[in-house]
Amino acid sequence: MDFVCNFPFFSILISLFSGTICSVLPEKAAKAVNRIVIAAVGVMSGILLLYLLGTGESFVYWMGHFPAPWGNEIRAGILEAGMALFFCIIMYLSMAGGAHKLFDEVEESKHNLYYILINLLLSSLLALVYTNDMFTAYVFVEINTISACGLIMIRQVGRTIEAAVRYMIMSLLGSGLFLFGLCIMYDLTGHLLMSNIKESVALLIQSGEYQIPLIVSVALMCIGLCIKSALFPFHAWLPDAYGYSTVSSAAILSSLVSKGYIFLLIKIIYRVIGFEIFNNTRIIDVLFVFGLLGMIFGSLSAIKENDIRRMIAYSSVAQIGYIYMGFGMGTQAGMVASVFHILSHAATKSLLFIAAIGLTEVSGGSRKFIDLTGAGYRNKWAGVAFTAGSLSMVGVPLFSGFISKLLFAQAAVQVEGKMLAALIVLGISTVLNAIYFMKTVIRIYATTGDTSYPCITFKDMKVHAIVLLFFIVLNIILGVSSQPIVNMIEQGLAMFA
Amino acid sequence: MGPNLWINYGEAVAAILFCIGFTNLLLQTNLIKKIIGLNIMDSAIYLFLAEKGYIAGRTAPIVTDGITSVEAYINPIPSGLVLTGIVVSVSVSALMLSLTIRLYIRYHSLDLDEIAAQLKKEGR
Amino acid sequence: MYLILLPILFPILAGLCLLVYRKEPERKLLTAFTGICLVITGALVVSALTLARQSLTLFYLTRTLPICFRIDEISVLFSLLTVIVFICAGLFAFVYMKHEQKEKRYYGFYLMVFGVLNALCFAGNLITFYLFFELLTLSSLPLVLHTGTKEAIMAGLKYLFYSLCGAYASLFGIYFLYHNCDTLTFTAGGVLQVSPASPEGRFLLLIAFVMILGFGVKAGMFPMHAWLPTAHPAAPAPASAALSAVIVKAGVLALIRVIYYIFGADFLRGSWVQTAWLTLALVTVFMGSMLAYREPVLKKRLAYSTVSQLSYILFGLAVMHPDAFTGGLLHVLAHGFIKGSLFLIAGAIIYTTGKTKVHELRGIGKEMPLTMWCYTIVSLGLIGIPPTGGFVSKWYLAIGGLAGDIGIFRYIGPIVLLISALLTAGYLLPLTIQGFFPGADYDYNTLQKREPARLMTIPILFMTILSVIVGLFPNIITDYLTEFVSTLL
Amino acid sequence: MIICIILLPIIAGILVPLLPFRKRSHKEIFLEGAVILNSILVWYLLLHHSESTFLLAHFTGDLNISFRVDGMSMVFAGLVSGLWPFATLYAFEYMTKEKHENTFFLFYTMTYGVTLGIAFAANLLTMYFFYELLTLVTVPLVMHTLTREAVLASRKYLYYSLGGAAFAFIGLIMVIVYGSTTDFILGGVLDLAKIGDRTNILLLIYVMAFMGFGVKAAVCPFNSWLPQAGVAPTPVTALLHAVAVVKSGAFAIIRLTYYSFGTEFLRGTWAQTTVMVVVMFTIVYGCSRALKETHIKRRLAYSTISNLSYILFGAVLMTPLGLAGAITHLVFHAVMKISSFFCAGAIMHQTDKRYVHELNGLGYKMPCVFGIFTVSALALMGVPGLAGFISKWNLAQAAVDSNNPLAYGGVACLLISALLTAIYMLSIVVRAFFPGRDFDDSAIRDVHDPNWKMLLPLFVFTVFIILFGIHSQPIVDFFYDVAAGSY
Repeated sequence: MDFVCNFPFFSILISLFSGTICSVLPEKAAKAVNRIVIAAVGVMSGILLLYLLGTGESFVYWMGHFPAPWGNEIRAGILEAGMALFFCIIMYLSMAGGAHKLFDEVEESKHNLYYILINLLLSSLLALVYTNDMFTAYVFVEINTISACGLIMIRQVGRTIEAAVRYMIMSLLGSGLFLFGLCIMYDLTGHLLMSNIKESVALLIQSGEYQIPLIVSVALMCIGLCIKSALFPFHAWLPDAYGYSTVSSAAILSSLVSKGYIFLLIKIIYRVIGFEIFNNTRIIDVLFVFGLLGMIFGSLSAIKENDIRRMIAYSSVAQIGYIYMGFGMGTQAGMVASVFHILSHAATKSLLFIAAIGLTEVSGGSRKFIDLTGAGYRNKWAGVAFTAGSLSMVGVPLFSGFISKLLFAQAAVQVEGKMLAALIVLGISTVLNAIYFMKTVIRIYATTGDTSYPCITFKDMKVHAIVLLFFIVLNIILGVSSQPIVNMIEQGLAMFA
Repeated sequence: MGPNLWINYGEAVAAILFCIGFTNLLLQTNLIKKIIGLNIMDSAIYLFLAEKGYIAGRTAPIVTDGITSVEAYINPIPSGLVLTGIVVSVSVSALMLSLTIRLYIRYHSLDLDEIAAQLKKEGR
Repeated sequence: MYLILLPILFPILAGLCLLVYRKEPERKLLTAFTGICLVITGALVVSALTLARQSLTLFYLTRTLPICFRIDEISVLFSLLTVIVFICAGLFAFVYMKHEQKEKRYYGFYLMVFGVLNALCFAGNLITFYLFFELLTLSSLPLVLHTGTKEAIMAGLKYLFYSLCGAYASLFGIYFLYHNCDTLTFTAGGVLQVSPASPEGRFLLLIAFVMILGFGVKAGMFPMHAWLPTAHPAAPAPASAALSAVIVKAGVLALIRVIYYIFGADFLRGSWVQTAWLTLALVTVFMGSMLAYREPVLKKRLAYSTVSQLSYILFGLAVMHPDAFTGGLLHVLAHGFIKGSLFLIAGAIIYTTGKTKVHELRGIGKEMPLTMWCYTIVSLGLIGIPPTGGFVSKWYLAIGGLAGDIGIFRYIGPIVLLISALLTAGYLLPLTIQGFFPGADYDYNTLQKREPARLMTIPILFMTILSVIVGLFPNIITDYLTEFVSTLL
Repeated sequence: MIICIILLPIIAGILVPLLPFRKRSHKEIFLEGAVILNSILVWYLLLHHSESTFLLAHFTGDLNISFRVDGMSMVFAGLVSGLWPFATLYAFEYMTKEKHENTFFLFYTMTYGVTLGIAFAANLLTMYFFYELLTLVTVPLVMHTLTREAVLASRKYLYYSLGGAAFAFIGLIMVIVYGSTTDFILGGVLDLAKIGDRTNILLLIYVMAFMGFGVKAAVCPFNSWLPQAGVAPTPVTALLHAVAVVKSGAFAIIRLTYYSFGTEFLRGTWAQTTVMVVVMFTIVYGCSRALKETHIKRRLAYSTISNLSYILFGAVLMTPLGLAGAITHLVFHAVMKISSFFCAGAIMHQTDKRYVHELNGLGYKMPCVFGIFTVSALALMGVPGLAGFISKWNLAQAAVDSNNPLAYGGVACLLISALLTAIYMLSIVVRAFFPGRDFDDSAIRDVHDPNWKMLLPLFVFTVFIILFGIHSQPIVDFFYDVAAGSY
């Protein structure tokens, strides 16, 4: 047992405690702590990742001194570590990028609270990523929900509170279903640790009894997580929640929170139910269909949208659809594509949100397209970044979006029945993406526009610009040297089994 | 199926309660009622767990007058889960209620649709 | 050998020089220049005719598309006609064009058309022919457009549209011919080795029909004749003379070349294509003269008559019998001269009196007797009254039609020809009659002698005489024709 | 070598706004120098090319970005590099009247590199990559004037191109999965063993991909972006929307058909019939729209639409002859159309007249321009002795040779469109030279021919039009060799 193996536990713990510490610290210090924690966790996950790549096998970490099946466990594989690292990067960048906006969006007294919530969120995400225990997962899902809700409503305007309420309701429904499914599962198997559940599920399948309850519980858990990760048609809460909360919140929520649930779902599929068993249920077909629908309708409502941030929010509905389509294919390749898309979408979407804020603040704070005309000239960095993000979304080569499209399509071709549908919908949704993103891009470069708005140069917003730069670089790294990452994902998934 | 239903009537009841709570949470427009629905839903689940954990003729897993044999007590884990779950649901309901209060202060209404309508009027 | 190029290149280059020359030179110089060019070209053509039956391959458009020239009897016939008509019309134009503007342009294109026509006569294979066929359309377009009035431009575009339709239809055919023949060089008796019965043979029959229609457009054959009556009147008189005397003959030439030199008469004889062709020709003959009969405007009337007369020739070709063929060729000459002079006369009348409608021209014979005498003579020729050219040609056509094995058309053909001859009389002679016998109520006080200028009358006279000569001594031509016609059929 | 050829223009373009040019002439010299140098390099490469494939970078899996010089790329690259210097020269003069040149020349020059990238791409992925890139670098050129019209046009252009690319992408996937490799190999790379009974799906995908690339080649019904894109400055419309961009669409389709899917696989299938019908329809449709259009550039754009479909018609015959015909028209039409576009541009530049009915009598004021315009018009009509005739001849011969009844109909379409071409082109010429009887040229008294920068390219193109028309043998033979795969 190397020392490194403690890192997952440490990272969860420090982010949890630093949260509580933040509440007593002065605002500046809180900010610093927050950043440091995120960075530290990131570093730790990085080291862990390297370590795991070295050993090439996952390990299980006891919480307390009870072995399975009684004790609570943490499990770390390449995928977990990679996810953690990635989440940290995105979160750090989003925080840094949205920091300057925080002050005029959130009232002074609430700043500490903000950092607390962020830390809580991080810890819960990490827990979701690492945990090996279903009930722990549930608990952290709830914590995640609460902190996310806090992040939404931290900006005290009617819209956000209402959005928060809606978000709460939906996710409570989701977690309720999840919990119920979990209970049934526990009832069937008598275990809470993923690995144990898996064994007994396998036995159940062999024995051929309790099929219906098993399916029911799986279905309940899937639906629960689908609701929480805003799969169409459960996306009603999403645009408001992402559209009106503070920019960092929006970025983090859209790129991390929903992804956390999805990652949990992946873990469940692989580590609880077992990939093959899951694929033999009809559930994947349902996921597939709703994925496709999401891809189409998300984009359609994005096209109708007249508010840049809501548009981006809707586009994440479509992107989530992509991911679930990948699940629905029920092949290793499809799963790899989905996981990669989780990464690329997280990178791109947060980039878009951060860039969008850069654009809106040179347009008198308005997010209506009409005011954004020519914003690309007034804030060059944001303009370029937004363009890059859009291109990635549309799937232009060199950007991450292209790779995920490539992977999805390649995966789709291997599935007889679903190939044509998947390919055609891919094509159509690309067209739709092109329509609304390019509309925006052209809009922001359309004319020099209303010059009454101030121009922002590099000097005025160093941090913001640099963050954007990092995002773009990240995006391009994902897009160009995707091969190692894909390999890593494959290894990680292999470790799950 | 039928006989099973009669044997585990407790679970059946739990499931029905869960559905009631679920629909309330989903369909009620009044926030308070929603929250009530939420609580019904959660408690239904706890009931379910309790039912599962209960073994006829045994007592709660609290060591009384020195009997330490496992046979004397019911399975403790579900109870533990229920306790955890209760904690969670309490905190969640608290959060929901606080949100409700804020909304009520702003809009003098508990009806979500009405609030949404007012928000549209604000148009921000 | 390259002498053959001179009559083609010289006028074209001369025309180009005129066109690119920036400012309008004063009239005398211009006319002098043009006149000289015309004469020289004529001389060149005649000299070129000495090298009959020699072919010159100039260069290759692509590996398999040679541009080559060759002179045979047909070329001789047509090029002579071209030369005479062009020189006459040219001389006539020197006076006539006074009251038109932009003469330089007119003469320029006039010369170019001349050159192109020569090239057309000398063309040695279908590609070359097609090349100059297109160029003919394009270079003669400005002549139609020349007056620049609204209707002139519309007429010009109509002309363009129809001609190109025809040209492209025939190009369509050429594509397939090229695929099925190993060469497109004009050789008497055809180059096509396919039997009409075989499947591709049947397809090629269709192609043949398409090409007949296509080239028939230029020859004003029904159903694509409508451009003629619009284009001729729109053009200045000398131009329309050239048009209807020579340029439309290009269509005839094309059909001769395609049918007799590429497909070969035997390929088509007795096929449905021949039947269809005959039908169209006869319909056109009748319809043309009918329309002419009902047409009040003189030039238009003449144009319609051109339509019908050309179809005489086409009928002669369609029969595919030596006599008919000879008749057709004779009629080419006869009609060329006659129609040329007729249009010039019309031009002269317009030039002097400015009247265009027939019924306005009462007593015109008293005013310009010489012109009207010529008119009468050539009209008689066109009707086909001995001893004028028209008679001989129609005679040959008729006996050819009777002799040819063309089923029922053996009888229909000659009858239609006769009827239309009567109609011809009907639409041409009234002018003579009311021209010379204006009637009692015509007051002779207003009448004054206004014979047009000499440069106008001489060409008219000359062509009239020629038309009569064709009628008097047809043997010169027939003897020349017969033995090579036998090679074709 | 190839890399530097592709990068040089891009870098040069990027340098334009960065370098501090004291005088405009300096910038012109710099740009022209760069472009000419690049063209020289290209030609050098073409003449001394090696068969070897140059691998730039590995992409996911076995996909990679790599370049090679083969027959098709020789043709396309040679064409582009031949035209570009002249177009640039022309652009210098034209852009004197337009605003912010720097951005213009930045993208204008970058496009050169990207187009070459398409030409030299050795596999489908690389081509797709540069294809997308081409869209992106040309959009700023379309919206250069920043008028509402231009913005709308560029928006439409983007939607269409990206959408098309999306469907072409599916074809790419198919080739990746069912092909033995993605490299371009004449005769196709599909692996029939892998395909098994999925032939129909593949055909469907081929049709989709065809339409996808066809968007750039303005195949009906995806052609409406092209006329709208005419709002761009003329050098763009002429070089990009008559040559580089649209031709790259056709080029891509040729690559897809002959080098990826393979004619063996496609010939005689319903897929071939479908695309051929579409193409034939486009041929006629484009011409008839051009006939109705009164805006000069848009009319030319519509004519481009139909002419592009000539190329595609040759391509979808799926015989070596057809490919040869397609290539011939690809090159010849480029020269003809660019010269006619430049004439239109010259007219707009000198007189600010944009509509056909405004051109009365200009023929005498700008004889050179209109003379050249006439020549190009005749060439487009396919008058023998000019370039157009040869390419049409090759196409028609290929069609006749293919023994495909539908192709015969295609020949008819060619001729119909030739007729319409004659009308819409010559009606301009007639207006210019025959303004009508009582036309007073007081309004256009001081109109005159543009200066040498504009005329030189025009003259050069005209010379080539006539040269190709009269002595096309060597180049056409080369095309046939390319089509036969001997390069």
